[in-house]
This record gives sequence, structure tokens and C-alpha cells, in this order.
Amino acid sequence: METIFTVNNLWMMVSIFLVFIMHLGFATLESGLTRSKNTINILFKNVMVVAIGLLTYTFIGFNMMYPGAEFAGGFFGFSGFGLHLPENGLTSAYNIGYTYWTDFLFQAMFAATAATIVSGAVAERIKLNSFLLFSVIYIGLVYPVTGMWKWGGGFLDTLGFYDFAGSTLVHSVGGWAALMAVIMLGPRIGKYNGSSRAIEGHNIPLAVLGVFLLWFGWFGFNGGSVLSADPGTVSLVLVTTSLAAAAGALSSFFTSYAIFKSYDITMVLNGILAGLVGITAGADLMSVTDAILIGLIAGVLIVLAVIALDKLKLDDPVGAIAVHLVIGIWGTLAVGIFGAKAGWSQFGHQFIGVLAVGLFCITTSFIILIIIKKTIGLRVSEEEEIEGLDIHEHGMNAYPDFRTNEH
Amino acid sequence: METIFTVNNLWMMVSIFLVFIMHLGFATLESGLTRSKNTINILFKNVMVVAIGLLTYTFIGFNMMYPGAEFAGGFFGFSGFGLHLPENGLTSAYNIGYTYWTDFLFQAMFAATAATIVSGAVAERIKLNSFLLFSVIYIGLVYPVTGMWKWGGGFLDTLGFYDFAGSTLVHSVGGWAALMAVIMLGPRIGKYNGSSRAIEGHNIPLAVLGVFLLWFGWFGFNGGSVLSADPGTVSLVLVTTSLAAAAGALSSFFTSYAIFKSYDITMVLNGILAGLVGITAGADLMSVTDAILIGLIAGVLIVLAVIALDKLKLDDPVGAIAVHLVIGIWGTLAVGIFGAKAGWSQFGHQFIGVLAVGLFCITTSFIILIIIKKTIGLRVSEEEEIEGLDIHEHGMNAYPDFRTNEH
Amino acid sequence: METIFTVNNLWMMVSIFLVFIMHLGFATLESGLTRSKNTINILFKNVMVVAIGLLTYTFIGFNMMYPGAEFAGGFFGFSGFGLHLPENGLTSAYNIGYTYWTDFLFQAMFAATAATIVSGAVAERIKLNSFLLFSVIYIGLVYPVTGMWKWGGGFLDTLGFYDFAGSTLVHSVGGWAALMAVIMLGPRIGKYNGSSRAIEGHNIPLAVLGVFLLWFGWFGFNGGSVLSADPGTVSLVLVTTSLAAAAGALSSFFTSYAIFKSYDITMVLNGILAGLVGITAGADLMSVTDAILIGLIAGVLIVLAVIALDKLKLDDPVGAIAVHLVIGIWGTLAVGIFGAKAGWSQFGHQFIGVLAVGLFCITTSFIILIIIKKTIGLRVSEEEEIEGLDIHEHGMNAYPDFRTNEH
Amino acid sequence: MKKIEAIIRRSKYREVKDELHKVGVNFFTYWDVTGIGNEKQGHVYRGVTFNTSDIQRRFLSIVVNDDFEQITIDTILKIAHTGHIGDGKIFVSDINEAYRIRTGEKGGETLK
Amino acid sequence: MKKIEAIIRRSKYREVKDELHKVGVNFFTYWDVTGIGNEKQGHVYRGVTFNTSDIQRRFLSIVVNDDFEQITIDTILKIAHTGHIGDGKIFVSDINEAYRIRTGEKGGETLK
Amino acid sequence: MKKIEAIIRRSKYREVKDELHKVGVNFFTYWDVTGIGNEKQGHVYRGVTFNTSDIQRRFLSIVVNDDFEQITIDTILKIAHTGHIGDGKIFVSDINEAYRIRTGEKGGETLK
Ligand SMILES: Nc1ncnc2c1ncn2[C@@H]1O[C@H](COP(=O)(O)OP(=O)(O)O)[C@@H](O)[C@H]1O
Ligand SMILES: Nc1ncnc2c1ncn2[C@@H]1O[C@H](COP(=O)(O)OP(=O)(O)O)[C@@H](O)[C@H]1O
Ligand SMILES: Nc1ncnc2c1ncn2[C@@H]1O[C@H](COP(=O)(O)OP(=O)(O)O)[C@@H](O)[C@H]1O
Repeated sequence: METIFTVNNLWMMVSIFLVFIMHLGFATLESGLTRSKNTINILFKNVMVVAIGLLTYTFIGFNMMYPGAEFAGGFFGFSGFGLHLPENGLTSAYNIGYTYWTDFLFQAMFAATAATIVSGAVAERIKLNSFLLFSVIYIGLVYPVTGMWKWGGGFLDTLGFYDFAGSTLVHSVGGWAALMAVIMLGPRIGKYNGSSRAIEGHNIPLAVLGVFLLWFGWFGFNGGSVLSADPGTVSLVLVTTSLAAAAGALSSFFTSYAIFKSYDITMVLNGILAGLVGITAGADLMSVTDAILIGLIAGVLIVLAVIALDKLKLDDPVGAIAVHLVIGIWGTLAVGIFGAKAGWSQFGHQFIGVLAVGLFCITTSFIILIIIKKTIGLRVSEEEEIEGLDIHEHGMNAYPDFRTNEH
Repeated sequence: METIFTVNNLWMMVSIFLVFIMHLGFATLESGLTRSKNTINILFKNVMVVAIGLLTYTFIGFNMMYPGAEFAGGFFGFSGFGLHLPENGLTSAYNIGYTYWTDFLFQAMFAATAATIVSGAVAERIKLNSFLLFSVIYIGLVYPVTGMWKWGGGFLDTLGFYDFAGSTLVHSVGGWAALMAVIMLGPRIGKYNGSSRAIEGHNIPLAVLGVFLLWFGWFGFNGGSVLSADPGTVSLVLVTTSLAAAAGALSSFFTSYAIFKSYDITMVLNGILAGLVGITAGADLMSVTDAILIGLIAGVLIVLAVIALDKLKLDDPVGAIAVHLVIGIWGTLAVGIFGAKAGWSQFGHQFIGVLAVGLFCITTSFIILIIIKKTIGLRVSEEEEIEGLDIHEHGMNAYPDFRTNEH
Repeated sequence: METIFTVNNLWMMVSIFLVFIMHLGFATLESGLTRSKNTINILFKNVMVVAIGLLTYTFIGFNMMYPGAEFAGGFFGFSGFGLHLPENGLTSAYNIGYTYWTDFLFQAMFAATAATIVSGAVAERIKLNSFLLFSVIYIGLVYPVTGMWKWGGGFLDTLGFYDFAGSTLVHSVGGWAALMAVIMLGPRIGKYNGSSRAIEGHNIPLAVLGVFLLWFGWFGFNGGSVLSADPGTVSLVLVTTSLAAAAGALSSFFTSYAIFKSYDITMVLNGILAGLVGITAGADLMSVTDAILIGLIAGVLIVLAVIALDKLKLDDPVGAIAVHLVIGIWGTLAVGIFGAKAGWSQFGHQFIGVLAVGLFCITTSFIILIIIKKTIGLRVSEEEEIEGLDIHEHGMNAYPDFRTNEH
Repeated sequence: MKKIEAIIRRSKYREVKDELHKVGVNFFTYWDVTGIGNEKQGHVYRGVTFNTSDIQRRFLSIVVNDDFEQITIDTILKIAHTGHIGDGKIFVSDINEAYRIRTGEKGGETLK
Repeated sequence: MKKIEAIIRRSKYREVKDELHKVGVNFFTYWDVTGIGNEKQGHVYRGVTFNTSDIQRRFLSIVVNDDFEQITIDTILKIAHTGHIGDGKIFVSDINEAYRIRTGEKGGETLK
Repeated sequence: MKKIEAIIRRSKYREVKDELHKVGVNFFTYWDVTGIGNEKQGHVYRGVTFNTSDIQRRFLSIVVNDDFEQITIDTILKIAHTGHIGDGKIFVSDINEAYRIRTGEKGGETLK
């Protein structure tokens, strides 16, 4: 009896490591797709967000997101500050899949992800302090609330909304905040003078490294969301996850080639992420064919979304809004279209979930951002932006030995 | 009873992740050892090959390589398109070591490796489309056939040929195609004008990253090939794998120092890979001393092979032919020389295996390549090659912020 | 019964992979924080150290560090050269947590770490040969001796000294040698002409990659040190490890901002490592609050230590002495201050442990280094140092395609 | 023909380029250099704070016919100007001859 | 003494170097620059297609004695030529004096 | 005004800079270049040993008033000297005019 508990817990711990390494994936992807003069800044944000995520989640987040039956309401719950090992927290009586500590750490690793998503979208122009402050509040207070609505047993759960590993609860939550922040910050200087200008990322190998690491990490993100090592479910989830990613790569390849007559590697990288985000909401419900279809559609959508957002002059250097918000929505709705739960009523539930979370995130992130803007300000000075955040906020260069060629 | 199944399956899933990350290892190694003007191109190929490998293996490869008893012949078998979960596919009745999904995904991750090996050898001059087309056919149709000969229960298996994790079935299969492609493509412009010229790789840290990740991944490649979490066998395999790699590093270090009076890091990196490829065929059969000897010899051979191939004017930018083909053969034969199965008759079986697979791969890759050459062409134009594939095929630079110094 | 053995062994194997990847973390961190003209040199050292560590530990180290009851003395033990599978070495009779092979490999991966720590501190001026020779002797003979004092059942163990995963036995052992080597080598040319000059690291993304990988690896370093997959203990260890790292990031962030009014990413990276080294000695004894406190203090200490060492003109390019020695001592003493074993008597034991290991390491590393200095020499020529070790010792550039801007 | 070499702030490059185009100077060559001058820049690295006078700048080399000399100089003086220390310098020298490799032609025509 | 500055396609560099060696021009210095001129290059990045006139080129600075001026120019004109827009330019100016640091000697001898 | 262009070993840069400061030459611009000359450097890469004459060097461009010409040249000749092949060259040419962008002023004053 206890052996299976040990096995399950082992699996969850492996998933923790994989989700952890996603933060490195985000850090390298985001720094690769931005300019060298802002590299230290973006890496700094990504490093701090992990620390902030873990600590706020320890202090408050975990107990807001999983308040436990007696503290949970439909919309909000809280069982007190800090971590308190419950009786039986280390045995299968707590949960057949993991100990209390494993539970906490797996969820804490997820928490930081939401803010990391924002970090990419606002890159190259947001003030470091303002971003960190935003992250503390958003991870500490907003993320756990919507998380609780479904995973903590709140009203979306009661309703029948389904979100396996967080297309909505993690990716869209980050995506909505990214959207609001991008609107409030405005585009980078020079991005939309008349027509749209490309501001190329400075280090494509770093971006590729990031996407491979994210895929690698997603095995734990989705695989761990089974919450036990159950061979059938977990291995299915790994297959649907991988095939959706592969399909996303393929269709984004063809779509972007069809439109631009060029092999744009950043589109294929986004296509892979689109496949991954797309399958996340229903990774355990899909057949092989479903997974491939979801991935293929995600790969087409992502290319169109990147183009559309650019047309709308929403300047998102790494495509975070397209990947995490647009495809996060697609993945959530796909649960109503493909797989074991497909059907109009499920589609309805999914739609309501998207809407409810969207409204809440738009409102809260707007409020947080507007307060920051009015007080300490959101955006660096024009001089700082042109000369680079690294030299101004950090007094350093990311590559002091290289002769750069900044654009 | 079922718990051990869960454990085994967990181990196989971990192995999947490790083999997956080898693709990142290949991507960074290969891009590190080539020039910056072709970096996007090589990364693009490595990314797409993963997607292609997974999807062709889903569609056709898995059922050709493991057609199951009723469909298998000695030389060819096929049990139909697509994946079909067999009855009991999720329980230990399917296999004590893993579910059907785990089985598929582990094998699928291997599949893409063969084409990735080729990618390095043909770098900096092959047309992107031609390479992708070749990959689809080679992974889709050739790799599963030879794989079936042994692992799918075909004639080499019957014969007594042994190839634990694929020195021949994976590495040589890639290596033979690499050899044929290099012959048919010819060397890079400027490589052999009179004497051989060195065309240095543009980013050595990236190459080092690649080799560490490949070693990391090899724990799953070899360790997972035990096909269960059996403590004794798997841990022995990890030890032989690690010690062969370490021994390969050491002997390539001394060999290259003895010849060139210089500490050439690329030779040591190749030496590590040589140790790994060398042990792959018999990782479960070797003692500690055997493993070290195999690694030491592999490390010497690799240096000589790199020199010899260069003398033969076979231009292989990353040493793929030397590592995967020459050492793949060495590793396969070593099963007849060292370890539990050593002996003349086993050596004979190994020899036949090498020969049979070699002939088949040479023939098929030649046919595929010649058809591509005659139709859409294999090689980019001279102008494109000199100015770089990145700007011509992709319209991008990998490092737009850096002042380059191309050679 | 045997299933739990398989699970435990699986966990230990996963830990092996994680500890292995720490070597990549060290390689990238150290090369990122040094200059581009010495990049190949430092990578070369890091690659070779892994090979040397594994092979010397096979040949001699393992049997010195874990000689087994019949061969162990209080201060020294040795059970013969090479590896010899004991009877029952593959079953739970050997150990409930792992097979003999797993045991060896986990310990062997640790062994190389001590020398890798030195590698960073002596970077950019030590002769390659001299460093490699030093590593062979230090890993082969010194590391196993002090290791045996505690983990092999020697006098420190008898005394009651506690060092869970090696704040002292691994990190300080490396740190002391680093200190001695830095003293004997002297600072890099130009570092202390009058006032201290900053010699900036050439590739900050590489350094960030390194720290994330080290954190990732630390899950296995600490988690594996439980020596079984016990759900409660391991998951607690993962939580204390992560929170100490996060707390270290936070406090180093605030401390370095308070002192320098600047967001110095290298300080935050060192702060994370400080949190990790600090928690290592007592990761299984601490509560959540203890872990956070240990991390917070470590993060403050590291900033002060870096400044102090610089004031003392001890030139340590990557901060290895500060991280591994100073914080190694802090972590060891913290076992007497926080957590389950806190108390004056334990503090005394910890203190004696620090002292004993320190004296032994100082003495032995001094002797080894002085002999090397008198014979083959320790330091490269001035010309070589100024022009870079890469071109002189290796005849290569790490980045031949980039226009550099060396400082 | 004159060679006008301007060492400017990198952050001013784009504006200068656009304005040069407007006044009809469509051809030039640039690269990034390090300038040693009056300006200092504060750095911090691992606990060492320091001021460096090695500042990254952009070097523009513009060869023009004599009638374009003044407008080119005036444009740069106007646009690259911030008024803070470190705005850079312009140096003017003579060019004896210019050739266009594509056509082999030489003289002032090659600069148009 | 003359300074010959040639801005050429990077892809032509190796040929030019080899041919210069053949005609006896064994010493020069080069670096990579960005050229703004007639040539345009198509780029695509994340859905934005654009043409840039900022093209990477190689800048050769060759100081020669007067009797070598013509052969150097002719060689570059011949070898660096493709006939397509963007072949680059050659500019010639005077050098007053040259020194060889190794020996301290000055004058035309230092260029041999 | 004179332009002094010095191509020196990178390893000598720091000393040269310090000494120039001592003699009152506080302003200049530098960048890294590749020099083709007499010096050869041995390389090894994946089993191919080769000598390259493409050696990385530092290029200093110093514009000075005429009275500073000699001291600048002498300083570089003295400090950048090792006596081994490859110490580099100094080239001197005329500058017609200099402008300081910050103030718009021109002439010799801008170099002080
Ligand atoms: N005499 C000179 N020779 C070459 N370059 C110079 C000279 N004087 C200034 N420069 C360049 O101009 C840049 C700006 O000069 P600086 O003295 O910092 O500012 P300002 O011109 O405003 O006084 C320097 O960084 C350097 O690149
Ligand atoms: N007047 C100039 N001053 C400096 N560099 C120039 C000038 N004209 C051209 N160049 C350089 O020569 C390169 C080629 O010129 P371009 O106009 O593109 O082609 P073409 O010479 O064939 O008309 C440019 O990219 C630029 O680097
Ligand atoms: N005629 C020249 N024109 C431009 N640069 C030159 C010339 N001659 C030498 N150089 C530069 O000077 C450097 C040193 O010259 P080299 O011939 O190697 O040594 P030495 O001056 O000691 O004979 C070369 O690498 C090159 O950059």
C-alpha cells in the first residue's frame, strides 16, 4: 500500500524538477528574443520571479488556492498564513499521490509561471521595480484566487469547467495580465513608426534552448497534473503533449511559409509552444488524433495571432500574449470540441470559465498596474530605453567582451 | 504486482524525457560546431526533425518497427497505420515494463535521432527542404526496417546479433546516411583547396552544453533500454555508460595531445560521445573494466577517425560520421570482444549485423538522396553558401546584435 | 518488499542524473563569469574534471571513502583498488535504498564537484596541466579521506558531527583548496592595481543558465542524500532546499541594492547558490521557517563575503570561495543553531568538524600545490595570461565568428 | 571629395540616419567603436563599483562631394546633439579618389 | 604613401585577399562594418517582412607606397566585382607617414 | 590637425592607454580589427593544424593638434613595442577640420 504512495510521490517530485526547469526555459527564450542591451534586465526578472513565486506562495498563496474544504467558498477561501504540516501530511492519508510538501512545491512551481509569462511581453521597457512589485501582488493574490475557483474546489469546479493542467488557470491568467500590461505600457520606441518594424531577438540559439527546455518541462507540467504516477493516464498525457507540440511545429511551419515564403524559426518555436499550451487543458481527455488536431490548429492560430496582435500595435516581443492567452483560450475551448468530454454543454462551461477568469484578471491586473503607474511609474525613461536597461538599471553589460551591433 | 508495473513505467517515462533532451544536445552541439551564418538553419533542422520523427513514427514507423508477432517477417513487417491501443495496453499484461503509450513514446524519441545525426554531417550546405524530405523518408521508412530486424524480432534477432541500445540500429543507421550524404554533397566551399582548412565552430560553449546534455540524455537512452527499472541491470548500465564516457574523454585527450601537442576541446567532446556510442551496444554486458577499455579504445579511434575522414576529404563539420558510424561499428563489434557474450561466434553475428544494416542503409539512403538531387536538388547555391544559409533561406540572423567576424 | 527497493533505487538514479548535470551548471557558470579569451580553457577543465572524478573514484576513491566496517579506521580506511560487486550488491540486502552500482555512481558524481569548485576560483591564470594534476590528487586522495571521517563512519561521525549532504564535506573541501590556490596563484594581472578593478564576466546568460542548472541539480544533491525515496523526508528536503535558495536570492538582492544602489545580477546568482550551500548541511532537519532564515542569512553573508574577499585581494573570478567555503561553514554551523538538532553541544560538534576538515584540507592542498609550483609551475606566463589561455594552451578561440572586445 | 567621420552616441544613430537621408546623404558606412573621452559611465560588478571612460559609440564614415560637406556636418551637429558630455566629434579630411566597384567608374559620380 | 579603403561584400573577401597576395600586397587590416547604400536585403521576423539597407560588409584598409596604388585598386575592382548592386566602393587618400612599431623605422620601407 | 592611426597588439592596449593619458592624450577612439601581416599564429581544430596570418589587433584612431603629433607617436612606439614580429604600425594623415557635437565649436580647441 505504502509503496505505491512512494512511487506516486516520486513521480510528483520528478514533475517538480521539470516544472522548475521551465523557468530556465522562459528565461532563455525571453532573453533570446529581445535585444542584447536588455538581456541582464530580463534575466534578472526571471530569476527574481522564481524566488518571489516560491516565497509568496509559501506565505499566502498555497492556503488561498487550496484552502481545504472547511475554508473554501465558491469565490474565495483562505486557511491562514504560512505552511502548516497537517496531521498525516506525510502519508497516503493526506493524498495517495503525494505528501503535503510535494503538494505545496509542485503548486508553488506553477505559481511563478504566471508572472514569468508577463515578463516576456513587457520586456525592454518596464521598470524593474514596478515589474517585481506587480509580480508579488499578482502571484500572491490574483493567481491563487482563480486557481481556487477550479482546482481549489470553487464555483467553476462545481459548474463543470475543465482545465486539466492550466490552459486557462495558468497560461491565460498570465496572458491576460500580459495583455493589460502591454496596452498600458505601449510599444517599444521605434516599433510602430508608421509601419511595423521588426525588432529582432539577439540570440536565437538561446531561444531554441528555451523552447526545448519548456517542452521538457511540460512533461512534468502536464504529466504531474495527473497527480499520481498512474501508468495509463500519465503515459497518455505524455503522448498527447508531445504529439500536440510536434503538430504545432508542423502547422506553424507550413502556415508561416505559406504567408511569408520564408522559414521563420521563431514562428516554429511559437508553434511548438502553441501545441503545448493548446493541449494543456485536456491532455488527459484526448485521443492521438484529437491531440494532433488540437496541435495543428494551435500552430495555425499562433501564426495568425502574432500577425493580428502586431496589426493591433500590441507590442509583445516574445509572443507571450499570442501563445499563452490566445492559445490558452483555444486549448480551454478545445475541451468542448475534442476528446472525452466534447459536447455543447461542456463547451458552454469552458466558455464561462474563460470569461470569468478573463474578467477577473483584466480587472485586477488593470487595478494593480494603474496604481503602480500613478505611483512609482511603469515605464523607464526614453533615454534608458534607447541606451538599454542593462546599463541604466544594472550598470552592467550582458556581453562585455563582444563588439555589439545594437539595433 | 501492479506497483512494480507503475515503477517500471515511471522509469521508462523518465528515460523518455532524457532521450528527448538529447535532441537539444544535438541542436546545440551541431550549431556550436558550425559557423554563425548557418546557425538558424541548423537549429531549424534540429527542431523540425523532432516533430517529423514523432509524427512519422505515429503514422507508420512504430507499426513497422514493432509490428507484433503476427505481422512480423524476417525482413519486413507492418501492422497498419496510426496508433491503436491494444487491449490491456495500459496494464502489465501488455508488458511488465511499460504501457503501450510509454512504449510508443520511448521508441519515437529514438526514431528522430537517426536523422539528427545526419543533420550535423551535412550542415552548412544542404537545402533545407531536401533535408526535411530526406528525414521524413529515412525516419519514416528506413529506420523502422532495420530496427525491426533486431528489436522487432526480425532475422538479425533470430541470428543472435546483439545491440543493446542501438550502436548499430540507431547510431550507425544515422551514420551511414551521413556518410552517403557527405559523399553526394561534397565538401563545403573552401574546405579542401589544396590542403585541408579548418572551418572553426562559432560557439564552443554551445557545443560543450550539447555534449553534457547528450551524456545526460544517454542515461535514458541506455538506461531506458533495459525496458524496466530493474535495479541491478539499470544501475550497472549507468555505471558502464558513465565510465566509458569518462574513459573516452581521457584517451581522446591523450591521443590528440600526442598528435597535435594541443588541448583540442572538440576532440575531447567527440571522445566523450565516442565512449557513449561505443558502450551502447553492450552496456548491460560489460564489467567495469570492459566498459573502461571500450571507452579508452573509442577515444583513440575517434581521433584517428576524424583525421582519416578529413584525409579522405569527407567534410563532416561536427564529426558525426566518426562518432556515430565508426564508433557505432566499434561498439557493435566490441560485444564480441568484451563482456558476457564475448567470443568468435558472437563476433561473427555482430559483424553480419553491421554488414547487413550497412548495406541496407547505404543503398536506401543513396536512392533517396539521388532522387532528391535529380529533382529538387541537394545543395544550396554557391552564393547562398558563402553568404550563409540563414540570410538566404530564413531571412534572419542568429545574432543580429553582435558584430560578427565571419570566416 | 523488493518493489520498494526498486523505487528507492530509481530515486537514487534520478538523483545521479541531477548531480551529473550540476557539472554542466558549474561549467556554464564559471565560463560565463570569466573572459571570452579563457572560455575554452575553463570549459576544458570542467569537462576533464568529470572524467577524472569518475575514474579516480572508481580506481581508489570509493573504497577510501566507504571502506566498509572492517577496513574503516577513525581517520583512514581503504578496502582495495577498483570496484568489486559485493555479494548481494544488487539487492536490498546491500542497502534498502540502492544497489552497489547506484551507490558508487551517486558518490562518484559528488566527488568531481570538489575539484570543479576550485576550477572557478583559479580561472584565467592557472596552467591546465597543473590544474588537472591537482584535481587527480585532490579528488583521488584528499576528498575521500575527509568524506570518510563522517560519511564513511570515521571519527567525526562518532563525535556527532552532522553534515547531511555536504556543506562541509563537499563544498568546504572544495572551498579550502580554492582558497589556498588563490593565495598561491595571486590575483589576475590588472585586478588590483591600486584599487580593485572589476573584470566582468563575458556572458551573463551562460552564468544564469549555470545557476538554474545548479539549483535543478541540487534537488538530486540534497534529495538524493536521503538515500531512499522516503516520501516525507525527501519532499521536505526539496522544500527546504528551494525555499533557502529563494530566500538567498531575496536577501542578496536587498543587501547588494542597499550597498551599491544597483541590481547586480551576479550577486543574486551567488545569493541563490548561497541559499543552496547553506541549507545543504541540515536540509532534512529544518522547518520551513528555519530554511528561509538560513537562506536569508546566507544571502546577506555572501554579499559581504564577496566584498571582504575582494578587500583582502583574494581574486576569485566566480566567487567560489565565498559561496562554497564561507557559506559552507555557515551552513554547517547553522545545524547547531536552527532545526531539529539545534543546541550548544551540536554547535560544538559542528565547529570541530569545520575545523578538522579545514586544517586537513589547508595542509594537503598546500602541499600538493607547492610541489606542483616548484616542479611544473602553477601559473601561465604573463604574455599568455594577457593574450588569453585559449589561444596559447588550446590554439583556438571560443567564438571565432564574433568580433570581440576584450578587456 | 571629403571624408566626414562622425563619432556619435549609439542612441542617436537612428535619428541621424533618417535626417541624413532627408538631406540627400544616402550612402555611408558605420561600425561600433569604443570611445575614450570626457564622459564617464558608472558600472557595478560583483561588489566593485567603477567609472569607465570606455564608452561604446557609433562611428560613421561618410564620403561626400564637396558641395555636400557642409550640410552633412550641420545635420549631424544638429541631430546628434544632446548637450551632455559625450556627444562626440566630427572629423573632416580629403579623399583623392573614389571608385564604384560594380561599374568600375570613378570620381564624384560614384557618390550619388 | 596612399591609404586605400575598400568596402566590399564579405563573400568576396577571401578571393580578394588571395589575389592581393598574388600581386604583392601582403599587409592590410580589415574589419566588419555595416553599409548603407543602394542595396536592399529582405528579412522576415515574427510576421514582419522588411527590407533593410543596413548590410554587413567588410572594410579593408590598405596602406601602400604610391607605385602600388594602381595595382591594388585594379585588383579589388576586378575581384570584388559581381555586377549586382552593392559591390561596394574604394576610397583613396594620402598618408603622410608610416612607422613600424617593432623596429621604430619610418617611411615607405615599413610597407614592404 | 593630424590623425594618428595605430594598429597594435591587444595585449599592449592597456599600457598604451595609460601612458597616453600620462602625456596628455586623453581622447581617442578604438576598435578591434584583424590584421594581415608578417606574424603567424598556430591553430589546431579538429585535427587540422594551421597557421593563420589573420590576427586580432586593436586599432586606435587619435586626432591631435600638430604639437601633439610627435609625443603621441613616440609614446606608442615605445610602449606598444615588444620586438617580436607583429608589433603593428602607425599611420599619420591630415585632418582638415574637427567639430565637437556637444558645443558645435570647431578647430583645435575641440581636441583638448
Ligand atoms: N581626439 C580624438 N580622437 C579620436 N576620437 C575622439 C577624440 N576626441 C573625442 N573622440 C571621440 O568622441 C567621443 C566623445 O568625446 P567626449 O570627450 O566624451 O565628449 P565631448 O566631445 O562632449 O567632450 C569619445 O568617446 C571618443 O570616441
Ligand atoms: N559615400 C559613401 N561613403 C561611405 N561608404 C559608402 C559610400 N557609398 C557607398 N558606401 C559603402 O559601399 C557599400 C555599397 O554601396 P551600394 O550603394 O549599396 O552599392 P553600389 O556601390 O553597387 O551602388 C555601401 O553599403 C556602403 O558601405
Ligand atoms: N600596409 C598596411 N596597411 C594596413 N595595415 C597594415 C599594413 N601593414 C601592417 N599592417 C597592420 O599591422 C599589423 C602588424 O604587422 P606585421 O607585418 O604582422 O608585423 P611587423 O609590423 O612587426 O612586421 C598587421 O597585422 C596589420 O594589421
